[in-house]
Amino acid sequence: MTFLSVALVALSVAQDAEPRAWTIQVERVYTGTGRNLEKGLVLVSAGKISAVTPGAGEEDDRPNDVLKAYAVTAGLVDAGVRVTNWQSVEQSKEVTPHLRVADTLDPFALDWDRQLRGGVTTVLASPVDRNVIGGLSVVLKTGGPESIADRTVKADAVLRGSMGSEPSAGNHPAFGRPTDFFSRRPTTRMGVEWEWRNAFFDTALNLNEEDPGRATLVAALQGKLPIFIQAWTTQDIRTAVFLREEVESRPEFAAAGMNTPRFVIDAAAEAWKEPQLLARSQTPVVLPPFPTAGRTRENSQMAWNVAKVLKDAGVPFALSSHGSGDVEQRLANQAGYAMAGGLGFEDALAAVTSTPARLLGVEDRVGTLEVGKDADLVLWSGEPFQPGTRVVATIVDGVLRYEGWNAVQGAAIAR
Amino acid sequence: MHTNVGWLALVLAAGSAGAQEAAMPARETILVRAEHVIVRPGHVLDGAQVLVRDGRIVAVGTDLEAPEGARVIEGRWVCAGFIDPWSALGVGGDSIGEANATAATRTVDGLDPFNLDHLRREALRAGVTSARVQLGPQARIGGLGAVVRLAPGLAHEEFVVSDASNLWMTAGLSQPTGGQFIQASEGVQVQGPERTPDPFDRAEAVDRIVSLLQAGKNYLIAQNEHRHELEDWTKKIAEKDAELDKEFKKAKKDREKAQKDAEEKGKKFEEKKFKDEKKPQAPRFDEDNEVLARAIDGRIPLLVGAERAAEIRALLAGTKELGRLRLVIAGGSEAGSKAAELAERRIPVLVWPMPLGRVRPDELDGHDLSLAGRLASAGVQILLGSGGRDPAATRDLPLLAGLAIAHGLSRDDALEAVTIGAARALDVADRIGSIEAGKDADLIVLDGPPLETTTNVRFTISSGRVVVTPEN
Amino acid sequence: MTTTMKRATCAATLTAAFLSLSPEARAGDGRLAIKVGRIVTLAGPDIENGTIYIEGGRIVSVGTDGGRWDAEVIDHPELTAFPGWVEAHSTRGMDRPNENIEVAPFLDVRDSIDPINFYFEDCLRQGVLAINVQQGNLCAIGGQGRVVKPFGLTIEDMTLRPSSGLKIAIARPGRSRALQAQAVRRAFRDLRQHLEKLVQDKKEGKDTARREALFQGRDPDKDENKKGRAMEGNAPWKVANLESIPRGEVDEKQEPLLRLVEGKMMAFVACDGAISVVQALDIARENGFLANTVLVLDGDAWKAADRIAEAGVPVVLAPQLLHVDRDPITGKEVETFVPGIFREKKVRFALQSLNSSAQSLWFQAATCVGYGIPRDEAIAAATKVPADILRLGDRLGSIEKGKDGNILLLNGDPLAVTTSVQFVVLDGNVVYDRSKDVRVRQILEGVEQPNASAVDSGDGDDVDPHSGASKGGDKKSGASDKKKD
Amino acid sequence: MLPILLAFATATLPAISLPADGPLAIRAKFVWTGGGRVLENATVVISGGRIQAVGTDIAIPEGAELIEHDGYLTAGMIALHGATGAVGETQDSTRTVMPEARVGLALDGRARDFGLLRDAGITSILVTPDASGVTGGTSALVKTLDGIVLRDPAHLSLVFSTDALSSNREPTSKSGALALLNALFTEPRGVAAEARSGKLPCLFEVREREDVGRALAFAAEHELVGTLHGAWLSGEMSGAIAKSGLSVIVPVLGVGTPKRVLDAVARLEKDGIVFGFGLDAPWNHADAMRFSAALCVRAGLGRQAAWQGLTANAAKIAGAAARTGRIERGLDADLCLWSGDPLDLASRASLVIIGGQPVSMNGAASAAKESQR
Repeated sequence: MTFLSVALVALSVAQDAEPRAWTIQVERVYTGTGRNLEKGLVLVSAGKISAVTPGAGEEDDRPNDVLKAYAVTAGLVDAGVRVTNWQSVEQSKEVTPHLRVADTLDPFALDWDRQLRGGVTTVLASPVDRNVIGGLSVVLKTGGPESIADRTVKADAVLRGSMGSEPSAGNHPAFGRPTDFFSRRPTTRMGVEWEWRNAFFDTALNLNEEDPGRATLVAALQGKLPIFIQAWTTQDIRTAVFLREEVESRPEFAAAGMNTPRFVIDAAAEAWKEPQLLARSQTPVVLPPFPTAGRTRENSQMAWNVAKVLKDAGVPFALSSHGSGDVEQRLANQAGYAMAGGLGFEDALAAVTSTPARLLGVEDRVGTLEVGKDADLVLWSGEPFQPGTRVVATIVDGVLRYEGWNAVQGAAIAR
Repeated sequence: MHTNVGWLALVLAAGSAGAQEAAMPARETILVRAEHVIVRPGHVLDGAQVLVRDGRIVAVGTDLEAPEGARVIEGRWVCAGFIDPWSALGVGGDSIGEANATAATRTVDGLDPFNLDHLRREALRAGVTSARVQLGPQARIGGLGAVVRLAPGLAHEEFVVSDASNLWMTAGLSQPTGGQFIQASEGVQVQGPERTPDPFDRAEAVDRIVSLLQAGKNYLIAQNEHRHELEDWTKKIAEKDAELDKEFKKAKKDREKAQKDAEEKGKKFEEKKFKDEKKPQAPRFDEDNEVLARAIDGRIPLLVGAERAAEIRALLAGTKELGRLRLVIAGGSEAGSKAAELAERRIPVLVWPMPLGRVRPDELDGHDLSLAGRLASAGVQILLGSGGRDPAATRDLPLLAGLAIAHGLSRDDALEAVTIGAARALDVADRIGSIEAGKDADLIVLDGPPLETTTNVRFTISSGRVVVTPEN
Repeated sequence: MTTTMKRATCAATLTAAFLSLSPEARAGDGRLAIKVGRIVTLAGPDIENGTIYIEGGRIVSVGTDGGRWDAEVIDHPELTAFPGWVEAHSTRGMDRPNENIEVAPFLDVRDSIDPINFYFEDCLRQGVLAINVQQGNLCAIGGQGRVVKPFGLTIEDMTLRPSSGLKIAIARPGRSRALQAQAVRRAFRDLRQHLEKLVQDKKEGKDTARREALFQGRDPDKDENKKGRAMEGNAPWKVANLESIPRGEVDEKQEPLLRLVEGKMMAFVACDGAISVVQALDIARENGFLANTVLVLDGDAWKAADRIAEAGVPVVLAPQLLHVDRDPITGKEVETFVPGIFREKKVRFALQSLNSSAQSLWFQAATCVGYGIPRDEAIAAATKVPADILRLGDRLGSIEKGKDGNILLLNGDPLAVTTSVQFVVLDGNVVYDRSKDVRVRQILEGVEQPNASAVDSGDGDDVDPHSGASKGGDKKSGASDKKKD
Repeated sequence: MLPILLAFATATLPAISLPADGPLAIRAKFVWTGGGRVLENATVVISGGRIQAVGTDIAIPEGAELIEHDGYLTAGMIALHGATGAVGETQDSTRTVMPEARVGLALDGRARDFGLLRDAGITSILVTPDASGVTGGTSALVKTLDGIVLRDPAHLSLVFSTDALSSNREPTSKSGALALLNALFTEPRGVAAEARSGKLPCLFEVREREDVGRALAFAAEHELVGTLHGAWLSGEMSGAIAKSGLSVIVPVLGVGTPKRVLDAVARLEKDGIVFGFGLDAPWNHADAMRFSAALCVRAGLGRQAAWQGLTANAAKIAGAAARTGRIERGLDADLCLWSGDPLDLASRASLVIIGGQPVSMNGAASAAKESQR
């Protein structure tokens, strides 16, 4: 049907690879720096934001291509995207710190387009949580050349691992002759936790010289490399925090100069139960998608006011959709749900842009709408994060990577 | 929110969504001039023309002039559009996977004109204009097949050439798998038999087919009998009525007499009620037997997928007495041994000339590209099809035919197999399959002889619409 | 179809608490004045600082006039009054949505609806005040649905309209549409043969039908049963001399189907794709019930929008408003915004809410606005249109004199994510007060309840109509781990 | 000298009984040299198993037997991927890294399957290790007659597709597989060292475009040369491939292959990438390779490009361009006489010559039919 072909036209628009000079003309500019504009212009050139000025652009005489929308924000940043293909995690060992998830990514996968449609321009891609220490995650743009290397914002950005039952799920003791390695992997929460401690101590006491992952663990323990630990439930959150405090306090680590690890709790659904613990230990968290009926994975319970609770307790937090392609689960909607839970708009905006950017150490390039930063921009049809508002265009590094197509008015975005 | 809406209305360029149907080329009056017009295989007119109007071929000759305003198409070779008698293009993937159909299940209920247009266009560009599609090609019973046109966006009547072209069954064993060579295209889930059938399964499958046919036969007989009984009954009733009117007095006397006799004999008098004679009961309606009966009666052909010699032998034996049954064997990898009987009983074989490799040891021997040639030279009528599983395969029917030719089938036999031969076997020869006045205008214009891989289709005309031109 | 006691009980405890929080609920005489900052009537312009009077469960006036002494007054200048949302089709709220009898027009969801099901509680919480509960799609011809209110202890309390329509499915998992269409057609042919046999037997003076009727517990001599009636409706096929048959002698298994063919009952025909739509419309025409047909769409059914428009039947859209296709050539995903198609083809469409507690009809309407459907049309698709489709247009869908006294009191724009239902007035009674809603606190603030697990994981009613399989409460978050393309 | 008119030759091989090294002349209507040249009514002189002369005005040497062919004469085709003669012997499933393994040693040169290849006009085949491990060892190029070895080892096989992965042994992940491959080249020994030095080309087994990307990056990092096999859409990355200098083996394109894939092959030609065709015999029919080429030609690939992919360029990719693949003085006499246009599937190899020896004339009968038509 030509219906599709029309939609295709819209897609093909998103194919031009050259960064263009844009003038973006909106009713609202939400910079994420607290300084917002009514009726403003955002100018883009050479893939960077070149100016943010008030004005309606009528008198504007630049040769730029003009895009009009209701609002513009910085491109969204999702610090919790799961790479859901099983070939992304090396299960022949349960601790594989040195393996790079970047090597497993498919630049042609459809997930990138889905993220672009949702306004997400930067993600932290992490392996499936089948390993205790899964490896090195990568921060990359969702739109760009069809090569992971060319899209990477920060290689080896964080060390990714998991607490809880997921790394031990499916493993089994061997009765008689073991048939595969699943029989020598941890089968309990405590086994998982022990693997962590074991890896840390071996590194501190230098018992793993041969281990290709040692260098990575050293960097992590010295705090040069943030450690993202998945921990859905209170007990796992506590375990993670206590593990860190143990590393900070034990002399072995001090002696080796490896007592300053930086932890980030990922998928902390039950963070609302012990905000003080997180506040006290200054542990930032990444929240999982909001469940629609209370409980979510690991049978944890996530209250809709969790974001507000953390905000009030002064715990830095980011929201995440875990990379869902579903319309109602997209990151923008997660921000909306957080607002439904009592969070203010500016805080919601920060939780999907500047905060995750900071947690990933890429705040110098993305996360806010400021002159000199990457031209990663999202154009909205209305007030961002409202279900009645959609992403009408996504720009990555100055390239229009997604142009929404409107069933009713044709092009969703005016030029 | 209100402001947003106002803004939307204000700012959004009101370019229409343009959700119109793909523009289907209109029917035209067309005069096709060609160096060679293949009316039907073996009958070629040189320097001839074909006149098309209102979707029909109105004239074929060597001295036709273009009427006023007619579109003129020049070409070297012209022949009827190819028919793929064993295709999956046009029927929904769910139907292709169907495993529980009955004789009365209609493929036409599973047609999908909404998807795979890109494959239709490719097939048209290769010269294939129509195809027989079949629900449940892997199932024991696939029900009624249908012949459809491949041009996208046709209205139902034009899309469907025949909504009951045949009855389909398989004799237990699925087609040979082709290794990497067959790629089932997206959205098509083909479910063959859950396990590789053993010889007993095959025998059982053939028995099932034969007994089904028997049931259909009995049903047919019962129906005919019932028709006669009914006639007799109505006649009898009519007579009695007449008699009663005519001889009312006599009847009255008789009655009184009978009454008296009864009283004398001290018996209870019983009135004779001839009208109570039961009206003969019609045999219970059974939709499946209805269809089987039609097949037994030769009103629709019965296509049976059978590969192994044992199945074919059993099938031929089991259907001997069914004189009017029009059997077609599909697959027939090992039909060679029965070629003589097939030829003698005029049972066509629908061959799948697929270059299959050695996937299972027995397959290479079973499936051989020379099959078509061998059967043809033994006098068996040959049809060629693309296998009925992968919608994309229909495009390559001409190439498969080419392989059959390379391995011994004559070009004319091959061409017949994919045009008029297929049309005859599927009871659509009155509409498609050859270039004759009165038939639907499904024809192709080529830059070389048909079925040569290096020949290109320049124009494809489907029911009077030019659906392929060198430009598009 | 029996209720599973375990869940019923733990449900009961909670619902009991739920009822007790609204004493007004039993103020039956219900003379009520609702004074609010804004009234969204959906029947003309919004009214600022207006008052709605409800008497005897009906709206008697809507306007800006001052107080009335004789009515109990709810005064919330900070709130907005909004008519209840209407769910045109739902397979939830039942003990089990499917019965594994292929042709069962004689079934009635009445026997399966569970008044204390959490689904209805959620509906109230989300402001959905009328739900057309239909059985699931695991059938050829399923049972009769029923339009209910999300409040009431018995099904009779809840019922707005009994036997609202038959479920017909032209799609069944693990079965091709062709085979399914065959099954549906067979059902109608059986009906016809049954009727013809009745007539024939009557001619031959058999009384089997009569005996069967008695056996089924119908008295064929009761007056309404005694009189025969010639076949009505406009089916292309007719059974002659049907008037010779006392209606009471028509088999109860066939009777609802006869009513459908005679145009006295609606059909909700489930189509999981464009192919099914073609079959659905054909079958409806063949049996003369096109005029009382509603298509419940899913999958790529929108591709048959032209045929639907031509047939002029209304549709209920799948909860997923964006249909994602793979472009056959590039392999890229192509999103199609389904409501946009039907709007353009001028087909009346109603929205269906997602199977979740959080994203209800308001969310669907909002999404439509996001994709460019004018706000009033988007809202109508979840209020007026479904009300009309369910033949309840005179009672629901707007705040107008004479309509049912169903009012939502919202703390903001009806389509804003930050807005929530503060009070629900149903038939003039306040039946919901968010400030006392236990489960809201639990979901919003994580206040654990003793039977929390039952509340959260026990969404046994949360059923996908297509598979009949139960999606647990964690389905949505599970979706985020969907396998990569 | 008595001319043997092929058209009337009987279908049995002894009909033309030549001493393997006795001079033989073939005069054909069309001669495709494989160098892109097409000669009309040209003659090819063979002796000692090699081609002595090619041309339109060649004096037929004394005592040479002459074959007149009213059709096409081409070099024999070369199948670039398969396991003929070594079925089930091309991978040790318990070991995923076995670079030193040599398929050439597992080969049965007299396997019946070679006959099927000869009959189809295929005179050499590249027998390759299975892709079910990280590396299955080295490939070998052999003739389809008596297992005559043209090149062994021909390539070192390196697997970048998910075929190398398994759920219950290392590696289970792409990253794990890559780690193993990197380990192979950190301090390369044996064949790895040869590959590193550029002496031994590599056979990069890929499937998806992402695999191609990973393989190209790997080749660049370790400065490896060779060829990519298995990716349907490799043509869509022809830009990057052209930069890398690698060649491409197009996997078998079956009935119904998507247009997109065929277009991708055409792009290989446009961007000047050397490519050949794989066959994966015996799992695929010997005619499948010519079928693939024919599909591409119908979709717009140049006729000569397609044919060179089946012969000359295939020889290049297999590292035997100096021995076979073209009709040129000094090369092995691996030839094929066709009943008609070799790219028309309806025509057939009517006489196949390997090393100067006629090895198959199964097509003679149908050739006769053709010429009478």
